[in-house]
Amino acid sequence: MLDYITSYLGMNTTPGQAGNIFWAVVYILIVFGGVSVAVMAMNWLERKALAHFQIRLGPMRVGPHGLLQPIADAIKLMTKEDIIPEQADKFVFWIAPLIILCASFTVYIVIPFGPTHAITDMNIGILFMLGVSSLSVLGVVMAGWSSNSHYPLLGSLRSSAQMISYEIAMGLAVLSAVLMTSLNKSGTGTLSMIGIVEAQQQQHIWFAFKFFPLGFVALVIFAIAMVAETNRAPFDLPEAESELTAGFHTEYSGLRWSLFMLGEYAAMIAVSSIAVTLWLGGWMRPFPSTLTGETWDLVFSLIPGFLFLALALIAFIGVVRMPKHPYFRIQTMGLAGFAAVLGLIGLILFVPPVRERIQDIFWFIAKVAAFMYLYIWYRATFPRYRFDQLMRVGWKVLLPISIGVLIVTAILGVAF
Amino acid sequence: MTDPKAYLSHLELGEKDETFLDSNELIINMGPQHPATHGVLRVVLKLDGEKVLGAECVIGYLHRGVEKIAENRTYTMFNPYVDRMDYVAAVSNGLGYCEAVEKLLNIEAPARAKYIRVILTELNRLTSHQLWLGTHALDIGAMTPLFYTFRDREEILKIFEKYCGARLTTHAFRIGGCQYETYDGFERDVKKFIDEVPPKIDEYEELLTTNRIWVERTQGVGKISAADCKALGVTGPVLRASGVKWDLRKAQPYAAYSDFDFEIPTGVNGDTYDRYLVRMEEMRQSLRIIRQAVERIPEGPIMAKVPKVIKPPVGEIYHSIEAPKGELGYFIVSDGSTQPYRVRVRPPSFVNLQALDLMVRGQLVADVIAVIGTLDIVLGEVDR
Amino acid sequence: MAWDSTTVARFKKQYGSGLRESSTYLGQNYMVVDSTIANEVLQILHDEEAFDYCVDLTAVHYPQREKQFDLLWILYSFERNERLRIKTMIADGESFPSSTSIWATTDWLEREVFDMFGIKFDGHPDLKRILLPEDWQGHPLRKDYGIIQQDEQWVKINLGIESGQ
Amino acid sequence: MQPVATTFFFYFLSGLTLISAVLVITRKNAVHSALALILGLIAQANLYLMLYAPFVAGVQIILYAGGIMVLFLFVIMLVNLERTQKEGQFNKQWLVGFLAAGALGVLFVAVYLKGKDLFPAFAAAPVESNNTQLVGDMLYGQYMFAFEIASLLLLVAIIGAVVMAKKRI
Repeated sequence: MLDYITSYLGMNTTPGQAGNIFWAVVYILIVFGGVSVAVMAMNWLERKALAHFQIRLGPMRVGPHGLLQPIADAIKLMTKEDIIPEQADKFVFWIAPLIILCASFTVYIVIPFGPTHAITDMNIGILFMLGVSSLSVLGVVMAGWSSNSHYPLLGSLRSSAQMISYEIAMGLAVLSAVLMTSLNKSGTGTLSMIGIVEAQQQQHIWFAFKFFPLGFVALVIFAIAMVAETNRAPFDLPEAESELTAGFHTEYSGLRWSLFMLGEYAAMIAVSSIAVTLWLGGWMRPFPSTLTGETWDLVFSLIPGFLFLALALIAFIGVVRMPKHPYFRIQTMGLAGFAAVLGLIGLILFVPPVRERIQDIFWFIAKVAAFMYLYIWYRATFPRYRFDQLMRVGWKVLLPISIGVLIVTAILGVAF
Repeated sequence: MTDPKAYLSHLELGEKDETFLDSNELIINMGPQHPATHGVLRVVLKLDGEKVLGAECVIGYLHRGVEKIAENRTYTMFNPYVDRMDYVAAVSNGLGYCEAVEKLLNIEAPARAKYIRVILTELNRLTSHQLWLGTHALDIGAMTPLFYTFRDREEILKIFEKYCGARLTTHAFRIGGCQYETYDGFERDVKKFIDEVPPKIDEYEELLTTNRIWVERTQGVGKISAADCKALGVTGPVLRASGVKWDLRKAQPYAAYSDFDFEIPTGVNGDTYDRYLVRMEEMRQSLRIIRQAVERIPEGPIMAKVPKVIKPPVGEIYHSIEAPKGELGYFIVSDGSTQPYRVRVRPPSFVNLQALDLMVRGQLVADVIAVIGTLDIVLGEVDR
Repeated sequence: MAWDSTTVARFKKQYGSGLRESSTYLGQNYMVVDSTIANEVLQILHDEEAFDYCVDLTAVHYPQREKQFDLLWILYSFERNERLRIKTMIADGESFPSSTSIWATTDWLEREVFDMFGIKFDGHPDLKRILLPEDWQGHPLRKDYGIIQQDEQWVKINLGIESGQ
Repeated sequence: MQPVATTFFFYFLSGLTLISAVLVITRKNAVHSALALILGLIAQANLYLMLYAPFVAGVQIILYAGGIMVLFLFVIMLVNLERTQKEGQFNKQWLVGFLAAGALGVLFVAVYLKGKDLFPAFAAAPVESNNTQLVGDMLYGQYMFAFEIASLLLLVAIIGAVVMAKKRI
């Protein structure tokens, strides 16, 4: 038994491929738990960053700088009354958020956080991701229809049209990246997520910069399409607050509503991961081929630790600047504890074995986080597109460009 | 000019709901509880998919019978009530009413009072436009301008609060002049404000004016021609954005407006984008007026000789001013007693709202939101 | 104070005694015309005298008079930068031709007058209450309608309370 | 990838496919039928996975479950469901249907019995890792002509749909 459990550890592959169920389950728990925590953190960050964009403070009351706000929100949502409209189709109404949640979480099975840090590596990895994430449209359509109300219906009509349209441009952009994998002279191309990153490693270039500006254009197309796919500003028409109140989830409340939110944020992280994997070198550290040598390896592997120490320092400065009033004592202590935890994590990250294992994951997450920040930035800056404009951008701008990119990539690939 | 009959839409509201899935036409009820109807406006939309075939406004949810109240109050007692109509531009309402009664009494406010009135009214125009910009942008999906405009609106409200103790329903003016002399440092505060605010207006514009999504969402949306504006009685920035250079402050100057030098911004296309530009420019022009007024404010009394009991002679008067939303008129009939026999308010929002149907025909649902926003209505004034 | 101008002269010539009065009060011009010719006068003012903007339409109730209502149009001409009030008197229950075909803006204004005073306008495309609920009884801006009076029945049925006061 | 509990999954997925297929024709609510169909399609995709055909499985999910069925739902949502709920579920020709189904069943059994020898008892599992590449090679090699004809056919269908949908071009 113990042998079975440890049999994976020596292997140079993912638990799914090793067929080791124990480690696969552990990985699944870690990844899903991590994603849930990331969603909560994202929730806090979005509110905080958006607030600072808008010269406000954002959540400040629950915990130091509102750090515990997501937890308070979660508790509130869970204890809220769960309303199902009388005229709703109960079964469909009930199952719709679950479909969205399942679709957006299942995607994480193939996301490679590192060469071996993935639940499994599928031969059709990218195809699997696109396929499963396209299932979330079903959840949206079902939610809108089953609510038996005008606004949700309009919202779901909009979102299904929108998601299907942008999936095409997105798929073509992905294809051009997949084509690039097969252009290494060494072998054939691959659809596997790990394989794609490895191809970038072998070719010594992130696909975003390959055949410049082709790869970059494909990345931009994908980055636009993924915002539309996840129904976020400026493409948040399905839930356009000022037009359709809340779109397809107008009639949802409490826990069910929070499942939608969980699904939405999980999907945002998932599509950002695809973008990072396909174009930004996945788990690779920046400049893997220009800044080579042991010194640089060491420098880059120390960055995670220093980053956490810096965060701890910021938190500590926050502790010092807390008002010295008995009322704030608990908050101050909490923030100090938080700073201590951050510092401890930073110190642990300096330990060589941990450092080696963790830095892939760190770089991957850092790149995803950049995309998440973009999401927030868009939301603070852009007004909302109108539906016909959205369709025009999707079909008349993104689609032709992505077809062009695909064709030129193929030609260049044959030529070189 | 086209046939005015073409503007009149009357949807059959009695259609059965169950058929809507079957047919292409669907009737949707926007409001009275809707985040983008700026209060309790209910718009019944007839849609073909997302295209609007017609819109009918159902109003009156906020009706308080202001005109009836006026008949049962004395002239002075009615003064605070007018603030409750267009509550985001309460000072303008008060100015219109006080000037109308003064005209009826055939008295004139002293010069200093007139200047104070101009300063406060123009500041109020800024708050109104800022509120409009924030909510309009929010309706179109841009969240951030709302917070920027509210930050700067706050400064004006602070001046109001220092001047008369109230922020929103100020009751700033009295019949015959002003109740309060300016507080110490009033001029300094106002000057500081007008020095600080132009870069902030640039900041709003930076976020929106050249933003491609904003331009696409507003250009060509809710177009209305000058002829249609006149036929529908639409006034204010909406009329000016259609290319009519008409502003009551210039056309029939009241208060001290004839003393100041300012431009009337006009648009060309009469679409939502032009109305946006016109209002942005109006903010700058207001600042210009305020600057001149603060620099030239004369010394002297602030209250004319007004009898203790206001009993205007028998007669009728119509007086209108350029409120932030358009022509705000008061028609007052006096029977010689202490109470007005009849007060009729000509609310700009009410008349402008009538153009909604014409402006949204053939547009999309999302444009209805933009058009309601660009009309800049206040339901307190629509329903009175 | 009497008021004279080319416009007035023209109407005087055309209608004679139909034009009851033309005066200026506090610098504001108004004409009182017979209710039978009022609509024609409005039409001419719009078509030929360039009063292209109907600022307001309202009514005043004088219960003691035989013709109880003053109907008032406040007009404005962009071209001439001039305001003009047209006033006519009609009796209770009498209807008046709608001017929506002259100025589209009078659509809602007429509805409001109907709502508040109960004056009917013939030819109005959709004359119904605008501010008050559709099945409300009474017209509140008439002088015989007390300030705390309300449609008790409507309040009871629709709001479920005994009285709104 | 080592197969795990193959037999169980095979029967489980087959059962799921059959049950959802029955639900598709017995549900009165068209939306429920469509949802059952989606379930069936996903179960089928998993059967493909068990056959070491991950590419076909992925395409099945993207195209059928994620694309075509969403359009189905789209259309169904816009029609009046209340009328269909009142109408009779099966029409009177059940006898014909029964006979046709019986004949088809007999045909299947006959093919199975007669042609048993044609299939090898145990097919060597293809290497999973290059399944997708093999599909690509075949489509663009051996079956190039058929593939291009199919795409041409689809193009014709698209143009036809556009012509029919748009009154004025």
